[in-house]
Amino acid sequence: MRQDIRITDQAFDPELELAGFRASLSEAGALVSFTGLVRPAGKDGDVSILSLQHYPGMTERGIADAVVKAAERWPLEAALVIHRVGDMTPHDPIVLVATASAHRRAAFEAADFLMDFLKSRALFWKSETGAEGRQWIEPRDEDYADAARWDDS
Amino acid sequence: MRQDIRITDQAFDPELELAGFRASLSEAGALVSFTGLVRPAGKDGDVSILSLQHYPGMTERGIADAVVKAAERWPLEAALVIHRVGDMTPHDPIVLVATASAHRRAAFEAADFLMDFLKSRALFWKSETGAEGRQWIEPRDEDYADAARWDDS
Amino acid sequence: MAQLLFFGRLGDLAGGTERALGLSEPHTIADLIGILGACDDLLGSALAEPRVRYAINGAIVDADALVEDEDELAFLPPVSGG
Amino acid sequence: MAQLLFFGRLGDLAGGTERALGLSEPHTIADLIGILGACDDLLGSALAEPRVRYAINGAIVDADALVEDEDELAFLPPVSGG
Repeated sequence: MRQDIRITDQAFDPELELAGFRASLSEAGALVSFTGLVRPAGKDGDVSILSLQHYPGMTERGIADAVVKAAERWPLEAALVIHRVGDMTPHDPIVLVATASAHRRAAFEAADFLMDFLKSRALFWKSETGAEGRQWIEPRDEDYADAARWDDS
Repeated sequence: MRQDIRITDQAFDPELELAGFRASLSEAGALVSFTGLVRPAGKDGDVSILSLQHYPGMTERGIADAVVKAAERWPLEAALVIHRVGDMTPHDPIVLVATASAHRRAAFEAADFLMDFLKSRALFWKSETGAEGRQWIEPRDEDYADAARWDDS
Repeated sequence: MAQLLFFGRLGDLAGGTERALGLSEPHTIADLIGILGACDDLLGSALAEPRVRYAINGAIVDADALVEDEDELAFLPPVSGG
Repeated sequence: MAQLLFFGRLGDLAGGTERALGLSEPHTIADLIGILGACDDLLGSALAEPRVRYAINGAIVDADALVEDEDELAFLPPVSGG
């Protein structure tokens, strides 16, 4: 399986990346993508800046391990993970995950699995800055529950 | 919820459509897309042409009903369905489904649901033309099983 | 004239996706399949297969539904999705 | 010098994401938290919270792991994903 994992502090263009990903495919009939966008409404009213911090090296290795697990579990032709760090404003793309497989079920489940990993286990720390100042965010219980779906099955 | 449903006999550009879809969003934090591509390997060896037939009017109404069901079930900001008909060759995009919601679970499940509908219940008839001539295709048992997942829950 | 539409492999058997049929009085779909089958066994039995559904003017109906002149009757074999 | 890294809200408490600490001999992470806590109660108790994980040179370890001079010790509070 081909894989492409990138963490960047620069804005990226999800559709440009997806076009390149699709052009790279030779066998797949199914391509699933997830794009995460900075939402305008935060917990304490409007968010002006969302900031993501990572641990260079260790964060990438954790994502690479999750991609390996996905490839062991589903027959993927290729997987792409791009994750933004640093300061972002509403509507900015934060994360892009794309998976390609012969059939759609594998592509859907692998993308879902990778997003659950990124949301609850990858080494990212998020803060939101709004009218009330900066606030660090922790995962929602929902995120832990989503990730736990893959643990024993 | 905004919806955009199109059946076309012209080639379309999935990433261009996705860029437009993303630009239309105001609240969503999660965008899931599925792109179906003509696979080079068919049942009887290589496929040179895949052809899709639909029942104009009735096919569109069936898809519109499925989109309404998805919107009743998941809090979606927008949904996009583009389906190609006519003759296609390997690697051509056949179908694009995109869903956008505040959170990722709704976007994933709604896209998955719509694809299951399109694969097993929408009024499309598919034939593959290869070295052995034209052959009409019926859904795999897997497609019926996938669609049945949504029936009672 | 009633318009008959044959989708998927039924179009191959019918020798085309559309056929016009003048109906002086309403007939059930089952009757029409019998008439078509009298001229063409293979087509008649394919149209009567249990997995084939019928639609009159875009609405799914049973084989005992009446087709009138000016109606559009579609024969829908199992679909095979995108 | 050992490099200490404080992620997320721990960086706010530590007054920065990095701090260098000369270690003439190896110390357990628990001991180092005690030393840091002696100067700064709030930081000490935040670092000792059960949900905070520790990594030495990029590998997750327990609080009784030994940190040597030249090691990189990271304090990892609960992550908050993409």
